[in-house]
Amino acid sequence: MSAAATTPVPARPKKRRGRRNLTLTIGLVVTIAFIAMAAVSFFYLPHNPNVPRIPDRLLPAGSPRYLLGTDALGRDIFSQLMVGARTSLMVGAGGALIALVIGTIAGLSAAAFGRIADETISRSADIMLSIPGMVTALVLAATIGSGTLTTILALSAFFTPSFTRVIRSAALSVLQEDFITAARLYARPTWFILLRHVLPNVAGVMIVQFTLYFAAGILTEAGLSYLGVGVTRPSISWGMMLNEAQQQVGISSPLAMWPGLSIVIVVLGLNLLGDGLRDVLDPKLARRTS
Amino acid sequence: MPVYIARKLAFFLLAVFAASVLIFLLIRGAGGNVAAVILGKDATAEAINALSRQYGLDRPLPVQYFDWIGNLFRGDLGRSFRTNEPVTDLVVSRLSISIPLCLSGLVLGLLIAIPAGTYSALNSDKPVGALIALLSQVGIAVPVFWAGILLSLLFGVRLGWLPTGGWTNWDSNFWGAVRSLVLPVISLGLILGASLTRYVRSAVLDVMNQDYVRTARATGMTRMQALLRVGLRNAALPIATVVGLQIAELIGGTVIIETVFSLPGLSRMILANVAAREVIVVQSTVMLIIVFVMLVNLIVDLLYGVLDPRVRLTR
Amino acid sequence: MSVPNAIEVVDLVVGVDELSAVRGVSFAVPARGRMGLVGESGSGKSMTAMALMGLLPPGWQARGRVLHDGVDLLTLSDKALSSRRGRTISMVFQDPMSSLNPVRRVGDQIADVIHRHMGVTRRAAHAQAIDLMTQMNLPRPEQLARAFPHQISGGQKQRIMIAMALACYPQLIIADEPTTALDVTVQKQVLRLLNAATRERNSALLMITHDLPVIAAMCDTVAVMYAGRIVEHGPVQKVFRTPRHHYTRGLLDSQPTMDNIALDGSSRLHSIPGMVPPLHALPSGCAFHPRCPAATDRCRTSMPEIDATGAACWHPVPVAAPAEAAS
Amino acid sequence: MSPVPPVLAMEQVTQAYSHPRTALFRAPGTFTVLDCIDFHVHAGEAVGLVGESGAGKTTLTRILTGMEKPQSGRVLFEGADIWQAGPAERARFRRSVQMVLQNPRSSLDPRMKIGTALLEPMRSLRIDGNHLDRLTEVLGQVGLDTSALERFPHEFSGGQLQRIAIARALMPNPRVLVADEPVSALDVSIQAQVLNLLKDLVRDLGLSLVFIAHDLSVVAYTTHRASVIAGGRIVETGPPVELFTRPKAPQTQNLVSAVLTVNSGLSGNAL
Repeated sequence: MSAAATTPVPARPKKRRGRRNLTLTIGLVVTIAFIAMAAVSFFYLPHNPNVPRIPDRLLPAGSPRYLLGTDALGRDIFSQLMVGARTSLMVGAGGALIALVIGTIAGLSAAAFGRIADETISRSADIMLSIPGMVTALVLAATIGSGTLTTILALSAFFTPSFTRVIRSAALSVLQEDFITAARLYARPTWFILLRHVLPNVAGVMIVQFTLYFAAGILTEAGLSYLGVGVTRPSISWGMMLNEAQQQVGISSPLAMWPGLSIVIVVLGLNLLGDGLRDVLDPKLARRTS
Repeated sequence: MPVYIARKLAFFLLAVFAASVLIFLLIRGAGGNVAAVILGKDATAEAINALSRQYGLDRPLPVQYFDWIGNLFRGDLGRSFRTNEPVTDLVVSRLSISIPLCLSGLVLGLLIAIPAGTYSALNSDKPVGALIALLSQVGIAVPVFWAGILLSLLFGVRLGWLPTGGWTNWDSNFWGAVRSLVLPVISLGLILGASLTRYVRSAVLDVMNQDYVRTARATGMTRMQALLRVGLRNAALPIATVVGLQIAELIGGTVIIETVFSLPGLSRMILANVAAREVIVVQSTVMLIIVFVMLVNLIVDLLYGVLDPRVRLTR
Repeated sequence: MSVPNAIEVVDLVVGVDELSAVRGVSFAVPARGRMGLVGESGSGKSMTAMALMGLLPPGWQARGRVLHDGVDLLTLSDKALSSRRGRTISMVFQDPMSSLNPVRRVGDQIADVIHRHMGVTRRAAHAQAIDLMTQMNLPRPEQLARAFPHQISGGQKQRIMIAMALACYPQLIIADEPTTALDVTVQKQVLRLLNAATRERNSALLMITHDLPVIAAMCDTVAVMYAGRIVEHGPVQKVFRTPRHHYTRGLLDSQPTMDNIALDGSSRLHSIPGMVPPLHALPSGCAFHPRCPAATDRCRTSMPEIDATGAACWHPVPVAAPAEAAS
Repeated sequence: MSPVPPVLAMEQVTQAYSHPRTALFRAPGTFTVLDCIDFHVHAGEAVGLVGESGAGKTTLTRILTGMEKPQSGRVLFEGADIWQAGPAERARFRRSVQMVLQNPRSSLDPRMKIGTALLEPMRSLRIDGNHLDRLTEVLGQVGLDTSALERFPHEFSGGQLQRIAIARALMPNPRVLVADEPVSALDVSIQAQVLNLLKDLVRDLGLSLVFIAHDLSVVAYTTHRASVIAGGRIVETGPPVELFTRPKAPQTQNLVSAVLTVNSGLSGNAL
């Protein structure tokens, strides 16, 4: 027919690229700084964050040897923040990752394996969603004791049902596409369709959701540790630092500033990253929630 | 509608049952011997056995489960191992703090989110809309306890307007009780409002792009009229769903805020009991909270049915 | 001028950021006149309609003049425009499934329009709505008025939409692909209704569609749009019988209807090669030149305007060779 | 009746689904989507299936292509029941019956290069041979060149994508092409291109074509014989010219009278 038939349609210039890029860039910079801080803490810390030095207690920020000062027991704040970043990273990313893996498997199964599987998985997710995450964490803390691992478990139990729902609905909309019908027509089995067609098409959603739940995980972990049912020393958490600051010196102390600010900056950074990625990876969703 | 109600009721009952089994098994299964957990690491075998027998912990699990559930239905939440006080008595006075706190927080959150979200959706291409969106992003990133700390720093310590913590009973000093709750409610409502704003904004954006809003404007409604008479009524449906889902998070926030402001509410009681390994008390109170959340969700679902004629008239 | 115009559009440009979907369009629909605006997806026909109604999506801008009832609609505030929308100018949309408020009874939705514009009581508005539904050939109007949109069929929904558009005897009614989403057997009934009801109310009709037979059946004049511009404009009889623009001719010849094909499967349809260009990559000169059989260097470099032939073309189709549609 | 069995046929196919429950104390009802359908296509023949939405076209297509098993009745490929067939015969059926779907944007995986997508049927159906030659050949048949292979679907227009979808269906060298509303999502000026292409393929490759549409004229242009389906039944079958000029069933008459043409419009008697 026509010779020009394979001329590709030129790509459309993206509107308002600037603002989206800004969101993405800020998010990326904050996230990288956060991960770097956590990574460096394994090799180098200005001081041992768990060893009290009573003579140096409650030094203000900007003191000669202590960048951000010391707490009521003379422990270096900045070193504690670095180790806290490590905890946030591990717990937030760990909880979100477990939820991502289980939620993806469950969500894809619910979408692809018929009504009974769907009803079972979706209703179980609904039930789990109405159990407050904090409550799960408390019960786990009461029974197996608090700690980093318990916190990760509680977070993943808390996030899995939401992940399942998001992945299920994303997968359902992919499964409605005609290329799935085509694949079924030439006899591709369901597992193949899920891996080769559905998974790549929901990957954007998965990455975005992972980032957002990573952020939510950091917040929840901080809350649990603030209550004293999260991580325990020698691990350090930003939430725990806030708790100690409040208990040891009262809320008016500037000690309550640093960990709180750290949480806000990192969580905001991750959320911005998630939103930026959503614009790039998942335009359908971006239009609805941006 | 009858089928819809029946289905939602059945699901509610199933959910409560499933959650109770889950909690029961989690506590019995994950923690090992309950009596050993309660008595701590140093307990002797005889002491553990004695306690087990006294509380019937040596009976088969199903028997213990149905015993527990049966008692729950009669309003008996069990007794504390240490003080032997009935849990029900402990709970009731605590609820008089937790429930007003939680519900006022929700109301305040909605009062912030609905106007803010709607306004930012309508002005999404203007700086004001972007500013609200940014503020809500920041609000989402602020941990609720930090918000509480900052607020009590400002209004409690610096300005001295409101108490930074503690509690007077409703009976002894009504306005004192109210004053104690103001800062906690504001912290809770602000943070909840921030995340709800995002949902309201996207729901309104979504609805305002629907063909039927265009029709409303094409037949003579101004943008504002279309929003108020057509848009919000339709946006209420997805917002109701989100509010239902946020209840679980709200409970988490309430637990933390009670700690920040040293309010002797239900969650403080649970925390104390977690620390003291009062397993049965934790089990019963936690179940109580779950039933509360599920009940709110049930109400939201039924409300959804009333709001949406597609549900009301066909199913 | 003997007949005032229901609407007159002068040099309309509609765009967002640097993209223009409509690039300088002028036409007029006389009072009680019936004009068709025909084009494919991306031709700018729907954006033209939205600009006339003042219902462009956020970020889109319209320039030019849209004269209606003695005012330029593009200069009016949302409030002033709202008092006209549904009263002097109204619109029927493509998808009746999603165009009605799902949580309000259809009778109330019609009554709302009457109540808003005609200054009558709710009760009277409701009675008029029922009356209107009867005129739209809707069965058992009292009962149907109490139904919600999801309870009635697509054809019924579109009749409700037409009732809402006609409720206040508008000077102009714009119909944007009003039958595309409907079943084939319902399409003709809805067109017939739209045709009769607009005539009875002395409303002018601007019919926007990709469907040439619909224009032929409903309209007196037609404007053919391609890539945001009108490429041919004139009386339907003239334009469809003796098209002067190669695009119009190509469209007519590629219709897979009995006009062009023998039913025994022996005939072969003419087809326009290539594809509709996307907005951001419009060809230079005449936007149709890459697909045009008569294109020359001149077509590639300079953009033709509509001339005495009624077509915007440097090398119009000779009149001596009538299009197959007229044979 | 010719002695050679039709290449693809359905005999007495009936399919019913159950309604969702609408009342608390009433059993959910069932509704019949297809009711005793007989339908066939011979080698090299183009047949049409016309009906309104909800008439049962989609279900018929799914059963005809073996994607759904009928509750009663048989689907025959070269005279043998595909649901009784052994693995080898089933594999041959799958290779020989290919489909073109309505929406070209949706029928190609946005994350898969055109080259990979075109090879998918060959890989899945385990067809050996020099696929590169086949790719070139098939792309030529639909009027595209091999530069398309390394591109992703979003780089093409709707008309081009429909050609690619047709190319994918041609890859396993099928005997029957089932086209479900292949032009209704395309622009008017592109529809004729795709219709002509399908017609050429039937003529040049000796393909059988099952063409499903809601528009009687489009079917008349492409096929030798057409069936009208309404309410899950085939109400009339015949050459398109017969259906147009002497429709017998009332549903056919409705479809014929619904057809608008430019000429009838210009002469003022269309509505």
